[in-house]
Amino acid sequence: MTVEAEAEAAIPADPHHIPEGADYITHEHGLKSWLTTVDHKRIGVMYLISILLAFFAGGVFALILRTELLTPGKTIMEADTYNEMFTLHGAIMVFLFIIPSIPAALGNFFLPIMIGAKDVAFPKLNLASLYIYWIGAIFTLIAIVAGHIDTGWTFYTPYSMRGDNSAVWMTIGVFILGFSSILTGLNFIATVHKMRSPGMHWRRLPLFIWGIYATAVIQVLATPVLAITLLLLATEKIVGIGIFDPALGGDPVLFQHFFWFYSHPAVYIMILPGMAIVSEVIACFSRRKVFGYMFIAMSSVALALLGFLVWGHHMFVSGQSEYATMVFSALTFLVAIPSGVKIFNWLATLYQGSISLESPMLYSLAFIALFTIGGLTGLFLGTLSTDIHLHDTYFVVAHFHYVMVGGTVFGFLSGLHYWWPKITGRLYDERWARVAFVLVFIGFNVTFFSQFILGSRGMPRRYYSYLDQFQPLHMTSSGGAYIIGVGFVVMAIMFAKSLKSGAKAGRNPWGSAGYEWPHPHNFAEQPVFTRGPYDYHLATERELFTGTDEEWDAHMAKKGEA
Amino acid sequence: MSTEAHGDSHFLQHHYDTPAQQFNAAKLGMWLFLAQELLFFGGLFVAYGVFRSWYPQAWVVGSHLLDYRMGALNTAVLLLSSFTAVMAVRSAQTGNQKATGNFLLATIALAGVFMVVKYFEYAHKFEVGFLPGSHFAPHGVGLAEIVEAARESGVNGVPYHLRTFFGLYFVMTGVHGLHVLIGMFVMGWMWNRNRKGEFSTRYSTPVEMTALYWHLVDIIWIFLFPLLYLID
Amino acid sequence: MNQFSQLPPQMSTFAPDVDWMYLFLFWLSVASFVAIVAVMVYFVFKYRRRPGVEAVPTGHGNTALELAWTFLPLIVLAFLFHEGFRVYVQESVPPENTVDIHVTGKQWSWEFTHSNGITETNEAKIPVHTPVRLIMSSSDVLHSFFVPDFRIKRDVVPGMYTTLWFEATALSTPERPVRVFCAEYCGALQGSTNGNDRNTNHSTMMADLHIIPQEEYATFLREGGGPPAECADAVDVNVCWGQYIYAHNGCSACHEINGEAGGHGPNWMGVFGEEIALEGGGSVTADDAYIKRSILDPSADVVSGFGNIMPPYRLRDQEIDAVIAFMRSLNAQ
Amino acid sequence: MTTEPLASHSPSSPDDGEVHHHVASARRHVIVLLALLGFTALTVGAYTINLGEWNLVAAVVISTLKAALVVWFFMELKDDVAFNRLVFLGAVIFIGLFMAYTMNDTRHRNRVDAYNGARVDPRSGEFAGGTAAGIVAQGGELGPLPVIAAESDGEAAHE
Repeated sequence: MTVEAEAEAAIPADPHHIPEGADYITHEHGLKSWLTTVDHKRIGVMYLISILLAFFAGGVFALILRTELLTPGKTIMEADTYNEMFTLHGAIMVFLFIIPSIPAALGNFFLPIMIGAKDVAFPKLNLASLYIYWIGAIFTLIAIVAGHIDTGWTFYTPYSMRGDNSAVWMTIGVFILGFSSILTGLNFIATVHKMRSPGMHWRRLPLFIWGIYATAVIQVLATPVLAITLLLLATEKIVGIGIFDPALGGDPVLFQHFFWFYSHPAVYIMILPGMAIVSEVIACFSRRKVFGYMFIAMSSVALALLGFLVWGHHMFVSGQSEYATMVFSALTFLVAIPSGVKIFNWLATLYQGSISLESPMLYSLAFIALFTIGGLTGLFLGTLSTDIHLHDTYFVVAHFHYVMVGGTVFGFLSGLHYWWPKITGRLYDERWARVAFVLVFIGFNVTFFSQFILGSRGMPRRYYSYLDQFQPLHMTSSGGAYIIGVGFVVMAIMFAKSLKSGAKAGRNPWGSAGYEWPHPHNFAEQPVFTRGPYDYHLATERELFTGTDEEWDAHMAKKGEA
Repeated sequence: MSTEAHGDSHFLQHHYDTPAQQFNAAKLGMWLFLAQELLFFGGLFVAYGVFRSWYPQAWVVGSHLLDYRMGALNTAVLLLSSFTAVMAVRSAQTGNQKATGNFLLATIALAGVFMVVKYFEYAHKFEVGFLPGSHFAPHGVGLAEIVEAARESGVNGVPYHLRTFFGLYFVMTGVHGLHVLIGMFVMGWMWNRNRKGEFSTRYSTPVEMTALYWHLVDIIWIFLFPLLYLID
Repeated sequence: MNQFSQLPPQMSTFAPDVDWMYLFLFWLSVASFVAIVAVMVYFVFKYRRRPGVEAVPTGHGNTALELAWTFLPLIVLAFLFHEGFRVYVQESVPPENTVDIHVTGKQWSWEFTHSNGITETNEAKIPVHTPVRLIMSSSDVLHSFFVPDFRIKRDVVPGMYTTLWFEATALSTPERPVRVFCAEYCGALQGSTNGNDRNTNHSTMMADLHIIPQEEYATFLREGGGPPAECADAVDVNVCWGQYIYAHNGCSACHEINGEAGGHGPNWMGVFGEEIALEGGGSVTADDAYIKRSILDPSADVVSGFGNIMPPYRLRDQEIDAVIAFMRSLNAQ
Repeated sequence: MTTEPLASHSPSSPDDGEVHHHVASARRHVIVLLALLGFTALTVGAYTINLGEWNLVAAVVISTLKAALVVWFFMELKDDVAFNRLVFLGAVIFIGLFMAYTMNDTRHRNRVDAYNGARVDPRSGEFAGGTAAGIVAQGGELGPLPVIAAESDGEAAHE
């Protein structure tokens, strides 16, 4: 053995090396190669599958709920079963789907690529986060199977002090899921700070990265408070330490402070990544750098920080002091500013662009319209006099679904359609994608706009039964939910067909100037960035070419002839 | 991509270019982790603040039921352990493998002393019924202690919310104690890695990160001690 | 305007102010939404991708424009905060000389105790054109006292008192009382089978406020309540009154009166005067004294086979006598 | 920095990709330790001489100083990059926010309306429903001092 060979052998194989001609999916085979991988792309894909499963489960619960609400009184189940169903719908959608959705799945896949890094800063920790997520999910499943968890996803005391111990299982599950979120956020911050390639300075950072970065800040600073809250809750339930339970001299309103100190910023964990995707997609499909780049980037950071100051608006009628209510109301309005800045800048980006309307762009434009409704109805809830009437009614339900579904889920779908060819290497059927979009868009508005009207008429939320006068609107809402369901089935079939028999995608099917596109996987060599991610006028013809490599060769050959 | 750096730096992971990049990333990651630890404990301090302001008498009497001499002893022990931890880091940075191991062992030993003192404190409280919340049932010596503590603090009666004080006392010191145990475990691991010669002047990152964590555990106690033991 | 905005009828002095704010926000939102979507659709159409037409590079943005749309909305937002807070302060500070009513929320009923000591369950007499203050607490979990017609809401929290005040502006009719909802989730009995009835779970935890003339309320405070008007012609007023209490005070949620098994509490038919076994051993005769005790302090002697789930009910002696008369009448059937 | 002489800088160039520690002298660490122990003694001393209201302030100020010493010297934030300092400071600020806003509520719950948030109905002296039965039974926040005669029974039962 030569000295060189010996030295070679001593170095462990580079887990990031992908041989020529293979891709990240095919270069290794078998379940074990996936479960032990530290490749951020594979981890991202595993997250993607996991959250889609959670989304499916949460969606099924939603349809069951809407079916029950077709008629007042019993339709298909008893009151206590209904209460379990909406608890599971909320908890699964919030903790298992929407919080990890964009950051952990798409963020993991694209963050290192977009900044020219080989991987995130701590790849093993990244894999550990995924396992922690799975363990948390298992505990949540135990809670579902073990019994009767009907506290709502907010676990308000003293109601959560009663009943069996399945609430403790759920609490432990969410506690564990929280650490997955914290570690992912920590990893991303370190990655953005320390792993950027030369030329990738802060003013060139793709807006997707800015959004994920702002999200990560909240994940690290807010989630531990959820952890301690749940720890105290579980301790209270098992031992009775007397902090939240009034029967022991504790304060149930204090629990709400603890809970919302995390859960309000968590709303921004959910929405900021959606906004980040919209910024990418709008730039790509307008062929234009995002207008007011720095303002959009800074508005993400501003939202992340302001998100910490307004949690008390969930407690305007809780019995907290009037003084606190005043301060929280005033601060709440400030949140409207950065949200508005984003919307205005997106509109300005469209101006003088070259706009095409493929499915990712449709979802992003729908995001703008729906998020506008979500944001404007937020004004009703920030304004004290109207909030008193609308608090805890269907108006609130509609408002947050407009933000979380019309916003985050539409943003997520936009990103999923946009990056699908990059992740899977295949194209999907654009016509069916548009059919699914139209169904989901119409179904969504039918479902939730009727809930605004229900709420302003005084229909409280979390109601199993209701007065007869509300029935027409409830039936409309349920009808809309079924349309959404059909839309998602169409979309699932469309994506499944793409996986099975979709045409091979080129390197850059949308002709984007983004950094993540022109290379088959991560950058083969460490890149030196010389232009911004949206500088279409500086990108080369090769970078923007939408076809496959073979088509490019043919294209060049033709050019040579000419 | 400096392949020559990879050649003789087995500690350098493949996705990093230089040892400095790897070190800086690790350090930032650790500080972020400590930030979340702070927020985690922060919640407990908020609960403490709320109930102390609501039930001042319970807090004064409760504090008098804790032995401040034991608390002070433990404070000194933890401060000393922070010193040995920082000396372990220094030894690792200067390549003194033997001293690194010894200082790590000293830190573990001091952490052990802390836990033993804690054990005696807990044992006494369990004995006399100073238990959290719904289990609060002082008897025997405990009753006499309460009478004495109430007299010392000028409170005329037994505050109902003593149980809340002990609820928070056990949660705060318990969560802190758990962190001490985890710290002992991690330092034992570091001691073993040091014994195997994994650290050098070029690479002592894990020891440094462990020490950062240990200092944070110390800082939490620096606040817990006066807030729990020293209330008048 | 109101039918367009879908708000409930205005029954309190707060309602016009709240509705004004609601409609202001509504039209502000409509205008903003239409403007944003119109601009978006116009741009999408005008700058649609056409061969040979390239996008114009963005350049360095426009700082003046950015600052304008960052700070100009602040003016509107400050106005919104101010108006909302102004009304909120009115709602928070009751005037002097209110009529006070104590409200207790419990799973799943509302108890109203008037200043004469009379307690009404799931319904309450409220004087019109009079500032009324509710002093509220809960005996178990969180509830929220929500009256859409008054535009008021406040959580009812165990372990502390919260208050609400309002002034009703019109009389209610028996057909359409002012409805109270519980707006804070408070659960349902596990394995509940009669979730469609009143007062068995969060969604049916309702009460009716009867807005009556001031003189009528004054009479009520002075002379107290007797059997309901519908029992005036009954053969046995007490039995009728007892049945009324059974139906309106939440007894029917758990107690059947048909002699069949089922329900969360003992069946009332044929129970009076019987020797019944108790949970944890022993037995007792279900006489007047036992029935009274089990209404006022249900956890004292729980009937064997049933959980200790019944909350105490604050009924007056005459009302308890009526309930006993009703139970006795069930034996005769 | 006045502490500069205590630290020895690594002489090699900063951009060779290697880690360059500021290895502090053992003497500095000893001085910091002694300061920390001194502050602890001071805290205990302040406790034994009663400062009344100022006890809490003294305890928190001294603790903060001690924590600052640990963070600045032992954890070497002194020589660390600005962003790591920001991370630490940010965490502390957010704890402060959390505490300030929460206590803004809990300390002011009955300012606007005397009834609002009061744990005891001031007119009837009655405790709000759902509170510990024990508080009601004992007639208030303070129960009677226990009778010491029970002591011997308790001891016997325990041994």
